[in-house]
Amino acid sequence: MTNRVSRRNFLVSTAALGGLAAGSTALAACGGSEESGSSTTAAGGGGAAANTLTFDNWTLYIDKPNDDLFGEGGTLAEFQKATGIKVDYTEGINDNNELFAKIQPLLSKGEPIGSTIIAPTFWMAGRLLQLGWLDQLPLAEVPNAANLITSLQKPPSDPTGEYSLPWQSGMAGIAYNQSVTGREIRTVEDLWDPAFRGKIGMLTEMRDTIGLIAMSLGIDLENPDAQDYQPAFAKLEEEVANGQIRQFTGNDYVDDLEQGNYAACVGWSGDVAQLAVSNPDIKFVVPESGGTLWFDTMVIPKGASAEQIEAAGKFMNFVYDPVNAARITESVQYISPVQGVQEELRKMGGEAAALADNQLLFPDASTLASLQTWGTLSEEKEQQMDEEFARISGA
Amino acid sequence: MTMAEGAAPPVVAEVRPAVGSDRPTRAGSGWGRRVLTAVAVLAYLWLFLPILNIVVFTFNDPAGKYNLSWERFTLENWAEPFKDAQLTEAFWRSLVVAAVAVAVALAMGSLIAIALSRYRFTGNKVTEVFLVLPLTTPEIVLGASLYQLFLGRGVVLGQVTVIIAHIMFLVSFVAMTVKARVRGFDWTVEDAAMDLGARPLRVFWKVTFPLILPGILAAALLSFALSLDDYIVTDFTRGEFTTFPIQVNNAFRVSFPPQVNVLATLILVVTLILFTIGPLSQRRRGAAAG
Amino acid sequence: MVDGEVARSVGNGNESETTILLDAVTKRFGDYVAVEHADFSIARSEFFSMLGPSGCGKTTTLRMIAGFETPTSGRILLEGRDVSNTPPYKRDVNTVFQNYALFPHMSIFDNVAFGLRTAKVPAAEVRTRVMEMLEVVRLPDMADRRPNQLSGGQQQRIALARALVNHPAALLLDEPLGALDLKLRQVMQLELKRIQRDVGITFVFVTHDQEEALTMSDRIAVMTQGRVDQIGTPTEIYHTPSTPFVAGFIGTANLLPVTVVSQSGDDVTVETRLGGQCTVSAAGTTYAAGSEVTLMVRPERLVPAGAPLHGAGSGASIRATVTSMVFQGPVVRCQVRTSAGADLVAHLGPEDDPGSFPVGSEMEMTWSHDGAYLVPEPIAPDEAGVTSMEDDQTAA
Amino acid sequence: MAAATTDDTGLRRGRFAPYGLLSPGIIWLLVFFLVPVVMLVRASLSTKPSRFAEPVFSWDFSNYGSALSEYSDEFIRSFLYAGTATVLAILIGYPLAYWIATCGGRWKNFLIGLVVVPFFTSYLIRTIAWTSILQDDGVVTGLYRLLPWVGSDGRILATPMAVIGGLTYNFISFMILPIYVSLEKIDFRLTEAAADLGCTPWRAFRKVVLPLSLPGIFAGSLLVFIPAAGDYLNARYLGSPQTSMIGTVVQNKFLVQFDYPQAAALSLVLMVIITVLVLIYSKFLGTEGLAV
Repeated sequence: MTNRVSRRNFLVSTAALGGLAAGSTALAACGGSEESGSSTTAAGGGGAAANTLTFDNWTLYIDKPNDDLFGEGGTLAEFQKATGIKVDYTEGINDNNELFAKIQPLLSKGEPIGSTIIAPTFWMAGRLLQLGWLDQLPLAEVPNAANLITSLQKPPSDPTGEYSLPWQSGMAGIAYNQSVTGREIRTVEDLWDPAFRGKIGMLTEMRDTIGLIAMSLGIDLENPDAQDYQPAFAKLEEEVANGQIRQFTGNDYVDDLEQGNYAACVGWSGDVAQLAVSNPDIKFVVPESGGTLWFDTMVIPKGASAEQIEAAGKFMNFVYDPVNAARITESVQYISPVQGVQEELRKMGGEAAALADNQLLFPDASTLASLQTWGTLSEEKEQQMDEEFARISGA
Repeated sequence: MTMAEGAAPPVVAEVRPAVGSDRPTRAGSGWGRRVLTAVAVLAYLWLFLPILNIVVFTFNDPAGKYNLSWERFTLENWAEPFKDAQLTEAFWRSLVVAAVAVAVALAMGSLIAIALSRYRFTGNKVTEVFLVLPLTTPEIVLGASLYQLFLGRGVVLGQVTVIIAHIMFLVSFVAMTVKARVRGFDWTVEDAAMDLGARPLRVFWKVTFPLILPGILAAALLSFALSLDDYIVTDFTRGEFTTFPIQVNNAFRVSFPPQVNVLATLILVVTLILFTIGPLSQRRRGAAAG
Repeated sequence: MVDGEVARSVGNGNESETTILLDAVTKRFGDYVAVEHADFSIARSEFFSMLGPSGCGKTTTLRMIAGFETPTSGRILLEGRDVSNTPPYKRDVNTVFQNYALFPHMSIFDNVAFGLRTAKVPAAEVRTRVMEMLEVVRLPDMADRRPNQLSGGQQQRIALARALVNHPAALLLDEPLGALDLKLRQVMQLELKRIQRDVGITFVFVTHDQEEALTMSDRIAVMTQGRVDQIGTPTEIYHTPSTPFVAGFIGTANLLPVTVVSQSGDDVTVETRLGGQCTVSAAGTTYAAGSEVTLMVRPERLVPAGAPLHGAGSGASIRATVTSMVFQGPVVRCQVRTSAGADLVAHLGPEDDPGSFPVGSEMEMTWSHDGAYLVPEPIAPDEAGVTSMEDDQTAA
Repeated sequence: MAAATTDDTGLRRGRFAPYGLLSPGIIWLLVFFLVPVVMLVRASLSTKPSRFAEPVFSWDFSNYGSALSEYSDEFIRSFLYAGTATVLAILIGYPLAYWIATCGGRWKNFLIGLVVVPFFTSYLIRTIAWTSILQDDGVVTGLYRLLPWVGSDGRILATPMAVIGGLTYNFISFMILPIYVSLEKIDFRLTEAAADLGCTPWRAFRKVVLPLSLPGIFAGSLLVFIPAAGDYLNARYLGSPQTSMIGTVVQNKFLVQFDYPQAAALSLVLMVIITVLVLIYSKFLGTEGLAV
């Protein structure tokens, strides 16, 4: 990878390292011209590192399919065109806990993890921050951060707003296949309808599953340490025990909904938005008792160099530009944290414009009001809830 | 006494007909035989049902991100077998891991097999029992204990640790498989070669190695499959490194593209070719000799 | 070829005629003495056998000559050179293994060519020599076959060809006929003898089958418990065994413990346990009066009193009761028991009129003066009687 | 590569050679198998002061107590499922191996090869393919619902049946191979001899063939039972929360909850139970049959 140096980069770095190159030429005098050539290339490669940004994200979470990230007009290609910084983009995140398990051994020893930006969900970002493993964002490089929608400013997971910026946001609610349920679903209680026994799915994401049930029982999520979630766990356990709940899954509930294995399940807005295009029977609803609002973040784990942090800032600024943000939204169909995306989509016209009116992407004020975002759990409480959830979900 | 009558080789790819294998065999009366054949046919159907499903779905044009419900026929997936970059990279990484791990495990395992079957020495029995342990330890324990080891030593998990782990569980497997093949092997042919003037190295390459080669090849084929397919041990030792099964599992949370089936089918086809070539070349050798 | 240390001063006999010389060779495995002080030479073009029961050390001796074992002490000289510590691949001897040890993955041709190719003999010459050798063993059409497609006898000949094609200074054969059935074994014995005459190479032959050794060998070394008891021609070993073991191991022998009474010239007078006395040839040995020795009478020399004696001069007689009488074709095997409880066996011919001695009857057994031989070592009284009865039965 | 002797009296040249040949592989196993297991034992006796802290070794046996009391259901389920899968594998694998061995003729090698071929496609993809085959709206489930005791809302996925079926399917080649090898060694003229002595074919099978192929059945049983008991992928893809196995718990405790002490205790309990089974096995039948 580092050998693939753009012409521009090559020139810049060669110039910057002119002194060194001269020295190596002198050294190479006895070794022949071939060697001096290779040493220049090596210098160029080293210089390129500063102009490369590594970003580890979730799968299918940016515009352009993953085989074509740098195709014409993609956000990453546009960013490189605009700044000369190449993004080494990977889709290595599949699960917050798994991500944590992988980076913990390194970060706890103060070693860099290899990625400048990673995209943990807000509560995991909060945990990393509490453990002191995050660097401050170079907010000076991110004037577009002013475009951040107000509801996501200074969230409980990052009270000062200096360590994380939202990447995409979404709602957890109820997804259902109307051809299987035969009726509209509006509340969490509807999921416990005996007619749907064995055809109800839950998410392995504890906060969304427990969050929805807790809200249906009138338990608040924003001050979790003050609350007792035992009734929600008890309810979940009861429904698992009587066979109402079929499985706990990740995004693959999408497939179970389509195949008719699920009548309804706890699901995420973005998935259903995409699915509904091809299958109108599949619907998403925020239950009457409320849904959860979550967001994934961009954070910089400790260990990055000043140049890398600066490049990361430039990237964040770039994706906070409503034009670029709209391009990403058009593709991933989650809620954008950037103001002005709706207008940009309208400007794009066609299918993109239709998205601008999609309630799943741009929920109205009353829907937004019914959403809650989890506050930060204490370490002890989180552990206790994780264990309880794992026990009930059979993991 | 000689290799030909040696221990029945317990390895499929190389199962030789026992002496006089074309002797008439009886499967009981006509009725029993018919029932048995019916059961066997059903069993084969059952074995190949998912394989058929995988192959058929390489020709599916899925509506969403999951290639699990039949939509319509297409050849596009075969036009672009490597379309999914992540998957393809993981696929190659798996092949590399398997190649390296199998090569090392073959060398180590075969040496163990030779030592165990041709020498009597103190510790012989203990070694045999010790060798069986990794085979009788659940994969999850192997993975978990290595995870603890690497974590405790501050080793960064990745390709190297995955290869180390694969070698670990393959060494025992290779040793046991080759040993079973070498059981009953007449080591005096080595004496004979040396007696005829061959130096130890020539004895090994001209006599010992060609004779244990079928066992090694069989072990190689099966251990390659084991390594390529391993999920549990790999999951514990991989860190950020993803192999093909891991990638499939992870991607399954968000998508299951037809290319998964295409790559799986490719492995299958290559295996089938190897299986057909193996017996054929053996038959040719036999025919030339007969 | 490399270490040309010549040691002609050691050893006995005509040096230029000696192919292999064992100079006080002892081999121990831990506490176990496999070979104790083996000290003999094997002449050029000789068919030399080492004979003994299993575990007597004959195979170990052979393996030391081949180079698969190193002597614990003593030296082995091959063509006058000390090869005690030379690895097998540097020794100019070749072995025919008990189970042939043909290379199962090679054709017959490649098997036979192995040694020549190892020695980097040019391909054309390899071809002629291998084919010649296949002619010698009379299997020229088998060149393309594989070992497992040959019969046991054919494999045996290929093993011989593979070793002989290298023109070794000596050919070592480790019970090469052991795996063959009786008929084939007899054919192969003659075949081996013929080939040995044709190629004129020294053969060192290991066997536990005394008949095989007697049939084929120029000289035999009889071994027991790691020691060489006697070395001699088949005739010497059969007629003048030097120990009771040799007497019993080679053929069937009736052994009786006796005490020397007196010696006059070549005649020794001995007394049996039953008090009878007889005179035996001393065969050049001097015996002190009163010494305990063993009297040996071969079954074919033992006859009923009154019947014509087998041999010259009258010997002695002994009373016994007939315990069995078995018709075996050329002879009738007659077993009797003396009053001291020793079982003796006599091979009676038609002239001996076996029909006149029913089982249970008392009879007098007798032998001629030269029908008995004195073995200078004593045996225990309970060892008296016929030895190697099984051999006697099977050999007949 | 010193010359080895096959002489019964001793192995002079082989005194050091075997250790030389063994050492690379055995050292590897010592470092990457034995040492880790010892560390696992250590971890199982440790306590973690807080969730993200390093475990501290403290001879804390309570991990074992809680492992057994809290997860007894999962243990029982694991052994029950693995045991059932083993029995099913015998019931399906034995007739198949027997058919190949007796009726295969010169196609034997091909037929036994065919048994292994499916296992060269990824385990995971095979299991996911089963989810596609067994989906609630699919043909197989449709046929299943026609059974008199199954209601119209009956399903196969997310039931113990699916998990056991998956385990049986995924490990059955480890059953068929050893059984086939043991059957191959049998001289079927023995059954003729038995028939000659007045045996019915079934009786001849029970009295002659079955006892002679027992070692294969035993080896196959272990080779199916062990991986099945520790598996968690079948339960994840084909099961429901009520079918979770001990492997699921261990995986989650290690990689999600970071509860190393308890995860280690759970792994070791699993390992000890299986080792006891293996020891019982090898006491009766030796370890030779375990090579597949």
